[in-house]
Amino acid sequence: MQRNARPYLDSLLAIREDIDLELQEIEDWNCCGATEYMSVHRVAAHALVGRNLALARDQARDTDLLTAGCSACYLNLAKTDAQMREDAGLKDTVNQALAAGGLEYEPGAMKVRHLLDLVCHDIGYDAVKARVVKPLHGLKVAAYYGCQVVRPDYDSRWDSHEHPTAMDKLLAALGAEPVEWSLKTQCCGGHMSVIGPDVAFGLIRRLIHGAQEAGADLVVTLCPMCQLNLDAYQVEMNKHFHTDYQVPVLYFTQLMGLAFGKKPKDLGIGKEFVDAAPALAKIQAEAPKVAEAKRKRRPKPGDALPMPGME
Amino acid sequence: MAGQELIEQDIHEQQLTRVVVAACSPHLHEKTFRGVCERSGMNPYLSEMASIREHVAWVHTDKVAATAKAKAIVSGTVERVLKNDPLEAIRVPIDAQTLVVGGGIAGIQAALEVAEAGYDVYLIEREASLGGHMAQFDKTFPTLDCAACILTPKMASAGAHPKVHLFTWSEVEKVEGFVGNYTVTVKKKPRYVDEDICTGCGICVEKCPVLVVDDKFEAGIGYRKAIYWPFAQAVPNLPVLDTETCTYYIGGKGGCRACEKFCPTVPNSIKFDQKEERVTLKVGNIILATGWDLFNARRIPQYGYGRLANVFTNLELERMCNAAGPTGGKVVLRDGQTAPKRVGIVHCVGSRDRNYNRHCSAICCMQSLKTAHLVKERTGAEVYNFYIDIRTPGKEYDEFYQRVLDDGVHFVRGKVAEISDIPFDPAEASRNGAGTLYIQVEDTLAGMQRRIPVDMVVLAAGLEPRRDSSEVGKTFGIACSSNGWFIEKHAKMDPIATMTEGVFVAGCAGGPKDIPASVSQGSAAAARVLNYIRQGELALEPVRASVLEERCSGCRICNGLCPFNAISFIEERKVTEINAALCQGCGTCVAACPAGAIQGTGFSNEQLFAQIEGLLRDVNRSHEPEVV
Amino acid sequence: MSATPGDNRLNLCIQCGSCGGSCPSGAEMDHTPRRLFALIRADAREAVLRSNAPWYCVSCYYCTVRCPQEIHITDVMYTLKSMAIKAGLFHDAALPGFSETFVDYVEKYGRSFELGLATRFNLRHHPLSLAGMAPLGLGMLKRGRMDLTPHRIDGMAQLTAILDKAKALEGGLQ
Amino acid sequence: MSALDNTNTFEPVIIGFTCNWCSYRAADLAGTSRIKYPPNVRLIRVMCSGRIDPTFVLKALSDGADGVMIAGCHPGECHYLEQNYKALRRHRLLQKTLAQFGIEPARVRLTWASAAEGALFAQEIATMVDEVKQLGPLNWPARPVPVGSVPAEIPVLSEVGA
Repeated sequence: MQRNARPYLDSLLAIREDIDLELQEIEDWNCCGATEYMSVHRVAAHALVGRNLALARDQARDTDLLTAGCSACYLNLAKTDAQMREDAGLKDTVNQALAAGGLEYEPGAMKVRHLLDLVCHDIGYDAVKARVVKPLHGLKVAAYYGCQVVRPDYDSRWDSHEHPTAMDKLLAALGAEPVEWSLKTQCCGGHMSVIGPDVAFGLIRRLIHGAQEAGADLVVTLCPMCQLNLDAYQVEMNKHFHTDYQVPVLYFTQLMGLAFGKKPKDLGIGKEFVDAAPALAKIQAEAPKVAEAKRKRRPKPGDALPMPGME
Repeated sequence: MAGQELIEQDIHEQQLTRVVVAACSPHLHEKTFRGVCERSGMNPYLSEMASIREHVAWVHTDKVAATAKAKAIVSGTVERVLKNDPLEAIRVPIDAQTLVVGGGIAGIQAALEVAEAGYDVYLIEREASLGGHMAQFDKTFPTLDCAACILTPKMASAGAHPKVHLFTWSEVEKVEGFVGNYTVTVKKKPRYVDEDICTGCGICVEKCPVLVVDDKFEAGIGYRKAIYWPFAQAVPNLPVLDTETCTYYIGGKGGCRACEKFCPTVPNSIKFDQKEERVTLKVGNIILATGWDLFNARRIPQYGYGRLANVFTNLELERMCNAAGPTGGKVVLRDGQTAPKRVGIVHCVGSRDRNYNRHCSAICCMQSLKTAHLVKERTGAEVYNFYIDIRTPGKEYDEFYQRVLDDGVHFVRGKVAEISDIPFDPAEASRNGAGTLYIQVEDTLAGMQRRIPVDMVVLAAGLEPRRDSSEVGKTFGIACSSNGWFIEKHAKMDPIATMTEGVFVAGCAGGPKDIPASVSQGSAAAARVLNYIRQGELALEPVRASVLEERCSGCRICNGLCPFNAISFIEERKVTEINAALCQGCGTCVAACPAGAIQGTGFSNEQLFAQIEGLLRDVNRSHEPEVV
Repeated sequence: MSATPGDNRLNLCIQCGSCGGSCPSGAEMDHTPRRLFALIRADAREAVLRSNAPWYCVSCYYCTVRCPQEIHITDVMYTLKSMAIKAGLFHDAALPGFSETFVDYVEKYGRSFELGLATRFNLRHHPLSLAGMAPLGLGMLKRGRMDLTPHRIDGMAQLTAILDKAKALEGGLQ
Repeated sequence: MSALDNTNTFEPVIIGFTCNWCSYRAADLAGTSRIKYPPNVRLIRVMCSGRIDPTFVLKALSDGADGVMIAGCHPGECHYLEQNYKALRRHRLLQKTLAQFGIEPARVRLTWASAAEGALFAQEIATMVDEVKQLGPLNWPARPVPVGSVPAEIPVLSEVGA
């Protein structure tokens, strides 16, 4: 987070006191291997992650929560923990490898949680709402979850693998208006942006176009990789397709910071490739007139057939 | 000479006093061999079966160990049978009245068969009318007869038959007793319409100002009033008032009352103060035909049901195709006007998928083929069926598939991955126009990923057990399998009966079935019940507990143990007594009695101790510790 | 294959294609996952290990959560990749190249290093496209979002020991 | 002969008490489904797991069984409504009592299997056989006490029923 996701880190540090979140960085963490390491050496990939888990367990002060802001880091930590729990043989092998570095990890010792999960489910929407001083009224946002936070979801932390609602609820708590769109958990292209840009550009265009069609002023992400692909590669994608999409992509922590009244600069806003300033200018002081409250399904019969409800 | 005759011959020639048959599980042939003994003049309960097929031959591969186990089982059974006492079966009279639960096609068929034979039937239906799911259908496969045309006469016969006593808008609350002698408590929900006075003229429905979406009969694509008929051909032909939407009830019993005002009967048929009623029925047998629930397609968010307007369920399409339905039989998009030009039908929605239901819903392939045919016939649209396997094993079913192929319906072999309203790229968008839904699928036969643009999607949602099947099962004392369908006595040889004597299952309550199979099961269940009724009485296993008064110390440990209230304490003599009619023979009290005063016929301590000894006769006890 | 969690589920595959249909890169694959499973069953080892499919996998896990037979498809893809590298059979040298370059950085520094990763990967495999991507890299630098030099973790010796041991153990498992 | 010497070849004998409605039928189903499991368990059918008197278990163990399996319908699915809960309570107490005899609790296993769970039942048997193999042959601390002369413990056991 120190580098390419600098704005994510800055905004998180800026809001942590507001949401009563005490963070402690694992000293001397190593890379989780993303999806690449697993492709080359399976056991070593788990050992790589195992080192982080073991370091976390050894360094943790009064907590067993281990949080990650990145989808891949989160998934790898959760995966190694879950697979070591399920597979005694793997647990054994990984621990033998860790022993070579004087470490050991008992699976389950750390509860691996994504940052969004902690904010939504532990801190809670009400606590977040209570800290809001500048609600994001008038801002239409597309919550984008990507793949690896909600899938495969080893410990059933989310309401859906396909159409989750946690971040939408969080953004609504901040006063913004989450738009309904179908691409919430579609792939951002992952590493294809490097190894097969044509594939990635197609996926990025679809996401950006879909968000724009749904009426979103900006896309909100929970992962540095997704942010990078949608933001930095949006510019490349525009060149590739000769298009001119200008959909800014921010982290949910940055929007939390704005709603909590922090200065945009302290939240790393301005470091994005697609300028977020025009979108953020839409934030109004007043809450927009809410469309009439939802009533029990009793539409007037016209020609149209009634729509089935979501519940 | 057949095996049974051999045994009979041996009993006579060798003057046998006990018989052990080492063969299959007693659940299969215990009755058979007891019959052999009885025919030979032996008490049938002096025979036992040793199960060396299901429990040995079919499950073990090590022949030496399996043979040793088989010998041990035989030895245990021989030791046990020596301790068997001659018993008399318990004879119970069979009440000639029958309870049928569920007024769908299976239940109607069962009730009519029993009634036609001249016996009284109580037909209980939870909804306000008979008919079940079949009443919602448009055409029936493979012949395409109109469902209403073949169902309505049956409903009318059941409604009019002097021997069929109809309880609609009612549920069974409690069942007590045992085969031949059940006492059933039925809850009649208030209809707020007096059944005896109402003539079914319909003025109340006409005058009611409240229009709401009809989620039940019209599957959510049509409307009804707050006071309404379940549907046009409802039996009984009486409206029912929905207090959740009626202005009078919502407003805290004030206002409106239009139905009452315009009701022409004297006295007035509208009864706002009608209360729930309870009726007690005495019956000898029970047929459960409680049907199924539709899989909730919202559980698969990637198919978009509830989110994307033009994604429909198969049940919505049934109502849409029906001439009496909300669109008058026109197949249209959610806007109610536009006929679709491209329609995708997705098979196996919620079926054959470990994330939802593992079972095949059995009817959706044929139903989807029927839908494809009807949509093609009515709109001329291009129709795509997305399937994993096409299953058409019924009579004339595959011929129907051939017909649909001939219609020019497209078949894509692949489980649909997702349905999206968002085009992949601008080219796709401009090719297909706004409002297109994209069905993304791997065409497994072509070996490529495809995105097929359509205007309308029909999801073939599967059949699920009723959401309350496990509670209903408990009420009637029968079990559900792990996936929720009622368990039959034997999957092949006795698919109608259950483990509980006198309780039978027909139709989809036991698993997904098409209409012919449901009707057959309704008839079969009736035949079983009529058989019992004609016998007049039934022989039950004489497995019962009884107290040896001279041994009973009056400690009362057993008193709280019986869930059937068969155990009572006689204050005068300070002993416990067991009512044989109420006792079900579980033996829990036998095991609990510290004085050994409770006897369990058929499973006595002596029998079980002997069996344990016999089972362990071959055990080498050399591992006993040496005494140092 | 036996080291993959859930690999023994492969014989449950009913060839429905929900994996191939769900895959964001399904259209680019020579064989969809479904077809790979059929090829595995047919013992077509070389065709499987030469396939580009595992390399196009973006680890989105759609196939895994949608599979009606609960086959851990994404994990199987990882296994196929490592098998292909070991067998020296892969469709396009560029694809495993990225993984190997990435792994290389992790093993040297303990962390990944975007500038080096992208540069080295592209120099090796797409020298011409590097120039096109340069503005993106410059943009990252300008915004303080990319390091010019890789950062090496302190416990590098420890990490190396762990990874060496793990690889030795993994080798032993084969 | 010590237990350690014959763990590899040791084949335990286990008596399985099954109820007529669920677990015995699960065993039937395992048979009709041809599901394979180890031949070490010999079944006795009773109408309900509630019929299983703790003395049956003691009898089996003292007559040479290395373990006893008690199988009933799943909690809440008892054919006799709730009698399997009584089996559950007795089993708890029985394990405690046996522990006082020096007998490992794993030798008396309680399990649930519905009539539809042939595969689960077979799996349970395989697991138990493995566990008892690990434990080795049952070595009574003294010579087996003939059943009928253990009354000291029996009143305690019967309290569970109350």
